[in-house]
Amino acid sequence: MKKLINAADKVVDEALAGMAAAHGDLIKVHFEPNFITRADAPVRGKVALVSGGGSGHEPLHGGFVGRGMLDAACPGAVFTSPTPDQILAATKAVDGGAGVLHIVKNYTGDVLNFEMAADLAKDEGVKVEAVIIDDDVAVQDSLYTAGRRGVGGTVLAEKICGGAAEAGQDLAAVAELCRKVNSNVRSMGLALTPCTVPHAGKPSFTLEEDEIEFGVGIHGEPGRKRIKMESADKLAEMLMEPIIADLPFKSEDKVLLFVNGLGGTPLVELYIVFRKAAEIAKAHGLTIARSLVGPYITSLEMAGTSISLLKLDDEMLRYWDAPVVTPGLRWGA
Amino acid sequence: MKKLINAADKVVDEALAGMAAAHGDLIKVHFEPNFITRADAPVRGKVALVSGGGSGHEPLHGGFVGRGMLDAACPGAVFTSPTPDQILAATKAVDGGAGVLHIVKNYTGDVLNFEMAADLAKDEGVKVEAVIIDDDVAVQDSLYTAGRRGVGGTVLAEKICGGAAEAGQDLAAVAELCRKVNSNVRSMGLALTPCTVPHAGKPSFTLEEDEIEFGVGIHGEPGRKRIKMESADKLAEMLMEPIIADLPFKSEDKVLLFVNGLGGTPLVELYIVFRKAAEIAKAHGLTIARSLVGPYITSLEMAGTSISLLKLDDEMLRYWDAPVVTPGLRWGA
Amino acid sequence: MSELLDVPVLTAWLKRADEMVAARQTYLSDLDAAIGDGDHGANLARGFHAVTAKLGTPADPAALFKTVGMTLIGTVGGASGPLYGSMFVEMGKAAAGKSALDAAAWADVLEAGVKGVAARGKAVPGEKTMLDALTPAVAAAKGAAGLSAALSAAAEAALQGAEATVSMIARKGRASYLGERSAGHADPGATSAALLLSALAEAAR
Amino acid sequence: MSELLDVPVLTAWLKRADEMVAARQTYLSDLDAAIGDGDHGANLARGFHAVTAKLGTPADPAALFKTVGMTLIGTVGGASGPLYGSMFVEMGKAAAGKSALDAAAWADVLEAGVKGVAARGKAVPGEKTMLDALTPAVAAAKGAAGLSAALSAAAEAALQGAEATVSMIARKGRASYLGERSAGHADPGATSAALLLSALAEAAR
Ligand SMILES: Nc1ncnc2c1ncn2[C@@H]1O[C@H](COP(=O)(O)OP(=O)(O)O)[C@@H](O)[C@H]1O
Ligand SMILES: Nc1ncnc2c1ncn2[C@@H]1O[C@H](COP(=O)(O)OP(=O)(O)O)[C@@H](O)[C@H]1O
Ligand SMILES: [Mg+2]
Ligand SMILES: [Mg+2]
Ligand SMILES: [Mg+2]
Ligand SMILES: [Mg+2]
Repeated sequence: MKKLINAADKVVDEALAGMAAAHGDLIKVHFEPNFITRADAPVRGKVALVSGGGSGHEPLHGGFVGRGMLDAACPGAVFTSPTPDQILAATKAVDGGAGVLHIVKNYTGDVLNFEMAADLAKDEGVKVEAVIIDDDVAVQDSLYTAGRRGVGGTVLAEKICGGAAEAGQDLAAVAELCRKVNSNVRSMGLALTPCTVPHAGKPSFTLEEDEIEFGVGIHGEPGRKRIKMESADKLAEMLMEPIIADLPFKSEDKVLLFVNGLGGTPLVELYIVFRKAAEIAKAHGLTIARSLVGPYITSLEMAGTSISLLKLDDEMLRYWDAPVVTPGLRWGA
Repeated sequence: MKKLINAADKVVDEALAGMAAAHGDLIKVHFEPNFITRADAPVRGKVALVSGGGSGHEPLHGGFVGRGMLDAACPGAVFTSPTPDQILAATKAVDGGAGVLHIVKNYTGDVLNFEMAADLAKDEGVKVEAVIIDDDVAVQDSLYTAGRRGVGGTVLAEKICGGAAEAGQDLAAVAELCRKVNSNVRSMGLALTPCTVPHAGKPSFTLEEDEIEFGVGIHGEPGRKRIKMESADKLAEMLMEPIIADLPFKSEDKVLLFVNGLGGTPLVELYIVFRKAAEIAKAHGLTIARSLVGPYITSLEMAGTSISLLKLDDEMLRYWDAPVVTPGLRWGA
Repeated sequence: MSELLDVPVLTAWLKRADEMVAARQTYLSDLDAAIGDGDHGANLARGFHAVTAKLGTPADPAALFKTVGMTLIGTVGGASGPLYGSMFVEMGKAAAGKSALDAAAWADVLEAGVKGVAARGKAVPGEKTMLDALTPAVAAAKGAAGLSAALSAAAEAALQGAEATVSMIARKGRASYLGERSAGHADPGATSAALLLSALAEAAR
Repeated sequence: MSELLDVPVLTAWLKRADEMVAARQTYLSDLDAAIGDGDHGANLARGFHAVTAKLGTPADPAALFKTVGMTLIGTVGGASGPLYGSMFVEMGKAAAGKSALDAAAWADVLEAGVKGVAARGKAVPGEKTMLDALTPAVAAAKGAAGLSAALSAAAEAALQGAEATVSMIARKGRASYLGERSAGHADPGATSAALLLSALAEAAR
């Protein structure tokens, strides 16, 4: 395991220090407990958005803190949900009096820690709502599992809800919008290689030269099944098919197509996947109104991709297009 | 070699098709010969910027086409300079009457192909100037080599000159600015892993678990020397030292610090490197006025990083901050 | 051995737990890598290290359990942080007012803790979680006569419970995403739960 | 064998060159991977494939060389595209007006081509480039009596020149970035130049 680190237990703190040094104009980094807020937090009268999760998914979430997106992010240890004290401190730091929305990826650890933090924040008089993102269609029988995981849809929810909060929507409306995004987005991913958590020092699984993990999450865990490697076009089909089958859409719907890199896959390959995914979407009568291509929700250096498809309405479209000024996503200002 | 591709000889064309599908609002992709122009090219009366080089360095250059940066990019085969006909066609397509600046990374192939294209374009009555970027301090005795390579500084030159061209500067002024950026920027990189060119099907070199290539370029080639792996802090020092030694700066100078990812290195590690590089710059009395962190000039899936340091003046600062609207770099609009 | 669990014995327990978790950190993380995300060992090592650092000299078992619970919640993260944290917090509530616990009191306290885990995790036994070690441990503690027997029986039952998770298909936590692929591997949380209860049996010996 | 290089023989040369480059594509790229970027084989394979596809039936050697040069320039890219391209373009200029080339004319034409490479690449022999194969080939061609001898001698000299690059430290092209690490490997461009000249000797046999 060769990594540009100094020590496994310093990875998160030192990366946060680097973020502070690089993006002091946009964000403020707090230590002990660790959280990142936008530089001008709290914004009076604005609903605040807080998210978080394990580190190692960068730019998610810390890179999405800033005007038009998150007010705060809570980074846990690598691939480990943050603790309630981080979330509580972040929640209090960004509450501008209009309440705080917790955007939580559906993993047991994230859900439990955010739940505890929300209870504590409410005890301290902060209005908190939580929305769980669970867009991963790789998880099939959600009755017999912890439910679908939150993956690529999280990025889209954070952006769109950030736009709505910035526009002055109230807590109930932003939370409702977040649920709407979540129920209109579906995602699925695959890994060509494993990744290595610094603490573990070795890859989380091994794959032969002709094997891939299909239906992976973002924590270096094995996927739903191990299959033989296929062409990019075939793999794009295999990801798009269950997504489209699951997403209640009709012909002529406008969609946002998001081809995400898991970390180790170069952009040139992501564009090859995008090309085919767009073709498939069009063949289903969908109009690709917006697109996003790149490593936005990653699994350290894992090679692989995930595809997310979001059915847009005018409200989502408007807030997707709204200005955003964060280290990881920026336009319109 | 597991890659999300369909066939080695379709990689570039299919990725270009993906870029066209994803970014039709910003860019236009032309085939046979292959080149990318901004969607509204040619812009009447504006100096046009054309760059290009082998594919596999994305987002460079195609991802930097758009308002405020490049007018056109010419992608060659993976790691292979484009041919003169591509460059000629791109040059003619974006010439808005105010002349065209070729921004060329200093590799024999790039220089020769751009040179031939410039000669042909001049024959056809287009005003062309070329500036060679050669910022890589890993190349020491430039007398006995093809000269220093163009690496990270290219991104900064393209952004800053794009800003100046957009602001209406004339060809001589934009070319002069480009030379100024080039003479004020120094870069150096290292690789933790090799990368695999699709056509070759195997890594360009092999490294032991405790070895790295120090002083690498961006074409998967071996570096200046092979050394033992070190901590992130030590490696940041080893990169910063020759950069600072070579850059004529004085205390209190404002700099732009750019920590680039070569493709396979996650953002969390780049921030750890940024943190230390910023510390070192500050210890030399430099003020980090601007920063850039991320995979902007890559070597396919190679793990590693390069650091670039640009000494800024007010003109460079102004055009760095100017709006840019490209798939790969975007702010201010 | 003493017939009561008092603050010194409980303190010894947590020190022993810290040592044992540190020694098996890689093992626990490897179990987690197979069916989860490979951090369980690191999570608990971080947590119990913080526990021994923070423990100080609590007034009674209730205060001790509360400190342990809050420290785990504040340092572990992941699923196991809130779960083990809730367990100790609930044990603290159940131990309120007692300066030491006899066998029966300990069984009640443990039961309250395990109920806390089940409530927090919305889980039942058979879903391949720490509950598959903890639930049989409560039953064993209740059925034993005397503290020494209760602690040994609980540790042994937890170990068997953890071993029984190998054949289970996970229904809770991230291992559940693997569906049938989760079978054939011991659950890391059940394994660490058994470890904690053997640490107690050892510390009280 | 014929004592003149005319369009049919030159056409046969380029077909043979295409075959030989295709067969050694991996070898040439491997040489390039060691001290460059590993694309030399793919570059030339693409180029000579395009050449044979585009060649058609040129009127005379000059037209043929020009088509070859322009096609290589338009399809190869990298350093070798403009270099080999310039070589053939210059050969075309030197062959102007001749319907076929005898030994002396060929030596002059080749010399003009090699000067084109040197001018384009601003290189001299000894810098570990294709010139280290091409320059001795010109000398050998000039010194030989008769076309057959000239072609064999040129091919042989090119091969020896390519072999001699192994011990050289590169001063031009991307291999130069390796400094002393470039020694111990044959230069890919010199190797491909030798290959092209053996293809000619074979085709004219
Ligand atoms: N809902 C649940 N109820 C009870 N225990 C659970 C639940 N979900 C997970 N666990 C336990 O947590 C363990 C995983 O802990 P850990 O690896 O530290 O957290 P994470 O899964 O967030 O990485 C599992 O092995 C399991 O025993
Ligand atoms: N300045 C130069 N003059 C002559 N030949 C050169 C020069 N630079 C490079 N070459 C030749 O080009 C070869 C490399 O070609 P190729 O791999 O196709 O291009 P690139 O180096 O751009 O990848 C080298 O082996 C060398 O023989
Ligand atoms: Mg975890
Ligand atoms: Mg090349
Ligand atoms: Mg885990
Ligand atoms: Mg090459």
